[in-house]
Amino acid sequence: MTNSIDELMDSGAIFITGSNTTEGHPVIGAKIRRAKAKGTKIIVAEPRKIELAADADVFLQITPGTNIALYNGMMSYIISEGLQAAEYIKERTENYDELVATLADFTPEKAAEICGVSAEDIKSAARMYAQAPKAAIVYAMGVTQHTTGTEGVMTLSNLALLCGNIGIESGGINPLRGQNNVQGACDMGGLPGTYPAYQSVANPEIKAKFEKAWGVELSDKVGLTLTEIVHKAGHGDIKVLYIMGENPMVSDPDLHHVEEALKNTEFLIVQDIFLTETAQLADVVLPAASFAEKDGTFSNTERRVQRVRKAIKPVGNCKPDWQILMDLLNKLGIEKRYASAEEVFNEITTVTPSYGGISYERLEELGSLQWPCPTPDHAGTKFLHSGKVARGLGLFKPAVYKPSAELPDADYPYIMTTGRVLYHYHTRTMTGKVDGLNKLSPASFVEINPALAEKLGVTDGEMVAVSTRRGQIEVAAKVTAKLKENVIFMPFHFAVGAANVLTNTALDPIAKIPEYKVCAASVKKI
Amino acid sequence: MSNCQEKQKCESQQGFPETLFRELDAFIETLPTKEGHLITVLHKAQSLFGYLPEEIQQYVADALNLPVVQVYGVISFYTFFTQIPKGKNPIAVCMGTACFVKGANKVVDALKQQLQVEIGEVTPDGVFSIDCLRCVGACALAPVVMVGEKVYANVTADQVKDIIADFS
Amino acid sequence: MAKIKSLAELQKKRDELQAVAAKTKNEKVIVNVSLATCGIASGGKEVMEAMKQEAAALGINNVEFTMSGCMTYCFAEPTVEITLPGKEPVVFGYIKGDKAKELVSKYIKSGELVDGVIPASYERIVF
Amino acid sequence: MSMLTITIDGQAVEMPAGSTILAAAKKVGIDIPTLCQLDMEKQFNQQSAACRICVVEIEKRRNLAPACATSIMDGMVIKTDSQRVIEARKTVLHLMLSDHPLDCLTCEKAGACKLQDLCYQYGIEVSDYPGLRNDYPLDASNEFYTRDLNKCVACRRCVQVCTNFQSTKAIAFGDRGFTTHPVAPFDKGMSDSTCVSCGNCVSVCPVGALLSKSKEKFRSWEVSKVKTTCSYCGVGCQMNLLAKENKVVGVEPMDGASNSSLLCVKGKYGFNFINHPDRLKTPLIRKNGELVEATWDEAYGLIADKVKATKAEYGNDALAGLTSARVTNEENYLFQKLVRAGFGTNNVDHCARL
Amino acid sequence: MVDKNQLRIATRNTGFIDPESVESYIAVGGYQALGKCLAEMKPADVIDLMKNSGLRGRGGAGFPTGVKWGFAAKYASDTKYVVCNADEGDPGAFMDRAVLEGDPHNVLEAMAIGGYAIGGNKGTIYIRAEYPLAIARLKLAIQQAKDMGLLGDNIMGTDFSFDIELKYGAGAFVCGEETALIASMEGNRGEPYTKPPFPAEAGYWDKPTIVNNVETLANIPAIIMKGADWFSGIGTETSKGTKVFCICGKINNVGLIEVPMGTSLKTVIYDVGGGIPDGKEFKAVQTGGPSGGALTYKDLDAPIDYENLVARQSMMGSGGMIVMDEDDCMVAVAKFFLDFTMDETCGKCTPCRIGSKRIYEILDKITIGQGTEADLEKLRSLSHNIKDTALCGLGQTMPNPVLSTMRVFEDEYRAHVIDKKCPAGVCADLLEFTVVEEKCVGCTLCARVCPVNCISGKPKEVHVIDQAACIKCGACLDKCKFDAIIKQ
Repeated sequence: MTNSIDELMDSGAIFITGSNTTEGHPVIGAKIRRAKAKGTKIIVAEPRKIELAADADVFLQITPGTNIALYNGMMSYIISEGLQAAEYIKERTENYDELVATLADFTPEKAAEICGVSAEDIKSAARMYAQAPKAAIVYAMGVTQHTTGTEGVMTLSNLALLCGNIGIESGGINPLRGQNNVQGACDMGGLPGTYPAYQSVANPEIKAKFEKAWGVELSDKVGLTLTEIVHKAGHGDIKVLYIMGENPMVSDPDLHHVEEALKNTEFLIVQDIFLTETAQLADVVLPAASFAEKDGTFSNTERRVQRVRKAIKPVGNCKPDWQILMDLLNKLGIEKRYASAEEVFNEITTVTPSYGGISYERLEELGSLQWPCPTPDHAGTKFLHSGKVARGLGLFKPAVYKPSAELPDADYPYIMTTGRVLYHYHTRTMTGKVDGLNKLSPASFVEINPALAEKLGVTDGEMVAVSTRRGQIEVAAKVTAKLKENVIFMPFHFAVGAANVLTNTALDPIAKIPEYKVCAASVKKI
Repeated sequence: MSNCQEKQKCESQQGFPETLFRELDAFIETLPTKEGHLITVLHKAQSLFGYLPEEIQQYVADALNLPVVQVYGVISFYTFFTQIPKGKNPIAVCMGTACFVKGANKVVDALKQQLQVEIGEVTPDGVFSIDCLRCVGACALAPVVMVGEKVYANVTADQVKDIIADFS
Repeated sequence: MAKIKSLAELQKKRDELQAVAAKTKNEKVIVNVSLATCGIASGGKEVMEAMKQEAAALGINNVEFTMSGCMTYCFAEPTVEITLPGKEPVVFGYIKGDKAKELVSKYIKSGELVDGVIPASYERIVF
Repeated sequence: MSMLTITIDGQAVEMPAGSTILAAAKKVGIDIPTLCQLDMEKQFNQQSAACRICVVEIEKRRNLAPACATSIMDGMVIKTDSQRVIEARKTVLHLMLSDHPLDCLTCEKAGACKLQDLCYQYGIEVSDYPGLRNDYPLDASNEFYTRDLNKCVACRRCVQVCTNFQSTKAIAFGDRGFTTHPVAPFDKGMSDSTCVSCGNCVSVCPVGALLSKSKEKFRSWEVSKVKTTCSYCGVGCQMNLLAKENKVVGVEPMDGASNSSLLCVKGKYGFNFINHPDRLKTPLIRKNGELVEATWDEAYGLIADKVKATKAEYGNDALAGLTSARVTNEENYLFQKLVRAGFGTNNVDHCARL
Repeated sequence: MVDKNQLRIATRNTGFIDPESVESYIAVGGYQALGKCLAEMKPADVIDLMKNSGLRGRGGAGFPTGVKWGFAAKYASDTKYVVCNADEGDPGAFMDRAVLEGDPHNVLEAMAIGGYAIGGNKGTIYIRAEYPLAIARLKLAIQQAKDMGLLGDNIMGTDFSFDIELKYGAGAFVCGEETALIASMEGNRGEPYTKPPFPAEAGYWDKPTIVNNVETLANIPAIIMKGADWFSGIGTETSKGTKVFCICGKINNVGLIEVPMGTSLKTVIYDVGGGIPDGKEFKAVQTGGPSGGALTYKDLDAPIDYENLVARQSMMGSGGMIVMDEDDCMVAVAKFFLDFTMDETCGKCTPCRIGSKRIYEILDKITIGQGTEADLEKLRSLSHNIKDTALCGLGQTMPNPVLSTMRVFEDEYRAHVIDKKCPAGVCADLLEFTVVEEKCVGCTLCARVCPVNCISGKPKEVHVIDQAACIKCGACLDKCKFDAIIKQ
């Protein structure tokens, strides 16, 4: 997030798109609703009539995969009405002309046709966003999990820049990170192209810095992304694969393909707290401690670094991940013993500029710090790009709407989209072990519109077969008016009736993110 | 289309005629805002449907975009609102101070005995119900009994039989 | 109805209305029935109706019937105020049964007082 | 903001305008008991001020005033411990206790119950004003908590948190007079409401009216409390883990910058996986197609050998690692260090995108 | 023979003009006061005039109206509200209904004056749904006034605009309390909240709001027209003008009266009210309704004003006066009021929610002969503490009927708890109906009317009442022609 969660409560308008916030990030959802109660305008653009739709001043029930068209339609209207932040654009951005040119003949009416909503609603959403003194954009995987995911984010960034909402309090563009420490995993260099703090592996100076810090020679070749790793493993080109705390056997797209790839890997190491679907395929399984059994830090979606503290001893013979990793590093000849997680953190701060000023001591005292926090006397950063954006001038990078990789046709006439439910988390490794949560959400399902249900002769709770070009599963139908007639929805949490048997592996060319949010499917009564 | 109208596609559970719902919709349309008019709408709904069962509470909640529990909370606070149907001839005894000192409680006892129901209840045949009212503001006529719109003044316990007979 | 556009217009309107009222008072019998909630509950409307009928029956046609709110004599409802031309108004209470007709046939017709007169025990602010 | 000076129990206190008497007293170390006061409400006039336990005496005012909901005025002279105040508080407690079961011996809330603490503090054993008590059936229809309205003191914190902070609005106050109580729609069970089981109401209930269902019985004084960060979504809610005999038995929200004392159903109630019997407790190595238990040394040895051999035979880029968005920063750091420095490749990624 | 004990200001038009005719109101000088304010006075002048008149709120608490208006005028806001509290809740009071039914324009005019004075242009009348006639006449009056340009946009050609809407109560006494009333007007449960902030600062929809009662408003046009000096010349040192009372109960001339402040209770009861019927003895008069207290023969000469009533542990209240005679038991009366408040407490704060129930229970115990002397002490201390701790006016005054009756009629309470007797012969459980042997002629009438057949005896012989079976209905006493049955 460019801004902080609590800043939302002082926003004039919040534009929520591609996020079912009250289920995916319930506490932020609650805060958005509190903002609404305090007078903030709410705009929601989602394929489903999510809970927040009821709080929305404008609700745009868009067809999955058409969000870029929507944002462009809003921008074209803003420009045509002269609602853009002219002064801000002049002083703090560049490439505005290209945006204007790109949107030249893209009217809200055209957007409305593509998105399946009314042009009037697009206009009022645009007005609401542009006229609020401070407006925030909140989004999640509903924007990114498309073949045009990166362009979707850039288009939102264009919208925010157009209205002068980047670099101000209570504005910004704010991705909600799905997992507790996805921010931290990225910050810490869990990415093929960057060391901690997004320092490029291809930069010789950076490489030299890390070689010195770690005492080994390092590669300057950008590594493979997850999907590429899986793909290569499928061809037998990855011999050793070490998977820590992940369950690609449920979370990745086109699971049949994943299973094949993992089985094709010569030596698979899986480190987890349960014997997950993935761990069952491993050659070595390492038992890890849960978050309750170890010390450390997580970085949340608003770049806030907070402590994790040990409440109980590791169960059985398991060990905290950091100890296992330290042991293996030692075995591989990188001799360094850390007496505690804090010692690891201290090493991090020496090579990670944005974390440079953070220490366990300060966290103890302050509760949390938001990076960038370069020095021990720095108070942390509440919102980014204050005064000017990090790169100097805010860059407009216009994109045009492109249809999703797979569109409905005669054989697969419906658009399938996926998402979360409140009561489960990701692949249910944890929530699946909680009785109450399982009772409230016991099994996979597919949501279909009442009219579609009638057409299929299906009633609520009846089993149906959902199929795509990649596979077929049988799940119970949930008949709900939340969806438009040609759209179906499935949660991705469940291993039985797994949505990701069906999803498309098509990737965003830049971020390599799979297009979970749109594929063509058919539904049949069993 | 609002939620409530969607729901109205289905039949009313209690078998209320659809025209009443339409009339309520039309009334809500005339309000300057939805905000702050819950009680106003409940008054209208009760005048249309006679009482406010769960179905109507849910309908009003949806129409005003309010949580139904808030509607219930309001209804259960105010004595004017009733969640059970009244008798065909609702009997209301004023229990203001003037009526009290003039013996309204004896009238109530007589009514209860005569109709064999308690305060707030309806006779099994649905013909009468008894309620106690706070002052109706006609203290000179104490004790006052109202049956529907009809007002009986200076009522004594032995007149109760005749009053009931007027409606039987 | 024409809108009143100034204080002067309002004052003019008042003067006009007062003049009409004064004229009526000199020419007609004015019967004012107390029709607040208790008056109505005590049968005020029936009283007015009975008096109208009786007046018609007796061929008395210079009676103007009006209504008002509570006359404050709750103990004596229904109450009727009768102003004979050129005379002070008199309030009669306890108008039950044939009393209404009696008011017409006696007091209105011939100025003969009937019982139930309630003396005014107040001073009233006018401006 | 202008500063005002007031006198509390003879001590002068300077506070900014808009502060409550409660805050002013706290500043000089004077304890005023509270019950319905909700810390989450930052504005004094949002407090329900319903319980009346925090009343204090203000010079020149006719009635006692609730310290939690009364803002200070310059020159105010306040007494928090006069006979009049003590009597008033005792009366309030007597009244509360008169409509409350005396089952502290078996009540799960014992030891953490505000009413119990206050009665102890003011020396109240039984109510001076016994009378009819409300009688409600126990509502156990929610999966995670029970609702026993017989223990409810009508403080309104549950409704406040559900309405103003959680914004779910599953509950409200119903009825009037003596039977005024929190209700789900139509006064039915919680399972008939829009409740999302976030448990925030349970966390703020000062008495035993709302209690988490628990597999493990524990007394409040038996558990250790450790503050940590929730391990579910990216919000980073702060919470205390309650542990007894090396088991996590409960969770309570803490006031973190991102969660402001709220949690969701997963954070509050999704902790049973920690001590689940299916937890992996020892390393496993595949032998003859089966995963069998092994020692750490065996596992480490096997991995080190295999890594070294693969590097030698196929080159570093035949190795890859997937780190995790679930583990700590320290662990992510060490993992990419392991892949980069130990495996010698940049083939490291994680499922940020999934 | 006309005695002029009454002075009618607030009720000057009721009974005289046709409430359904705006011309009828204009003919008696209606809307002149509003016109005068708009044409000749600045808002501050209006407030000063109100302050100088000494008019105090007639809803009960007696807060100076001009001061209240001054507060609301002080706060800057784009919207301000004038609220007319017509939720007449006091059982036994109906002056607001009488004014609204008899002279609705008077109230509308006063609200517009209030709006002009504070700088607001929205008015709301919160009225009991149980007053259909008043509602109908108000609606008609609002329409008429709008049609004539006396309400609505650009009143009388000026740039002042003022609109009035109606909101209905739904049967909750507590909504007479201004913060509860505002909560109710916003469509919520009528639960009061802690002041400050006062409505004058943040009231209806959090905007500056003045809440004035019907009778208060009904005085205002007259004050504007006749001046502050005229008004402050009426009444007592601290209480100016007149007060409308509804006298009812055991009194001959039940009805509505308006007397200058400072009139003695004796004048009200005997001169205006015509004394007690059936030659019974005057015992007490309850003023202030459930929030007030009982005045007795000791108080007959006291001039009625705000301060004097409070000094006698009663209060002005909205003006209900329930007269009681020797047949009324003061414990039962206190119990009646507590029964009322116990039902009407909103249930928000502990002292009121549980305390009212407990006071009621103790009183009930006393009336059925199970009370003890310790209970009297409990009553006193509980009552004092509830007054001290309750959230709103309702709770703070709820124990008044108990405290005031205990003060004046302690003997009666003691008779209940010590002798187990009800001196007034009201509390059934403490009564005994017995046959006076000397007087009984054995006519059998009593035995025949007894609903539980507990009277036995042969014709022409003395009858006997079986005390164990007797339900104390009093039917035998009423029927006996020989005064042979006594109640004690």
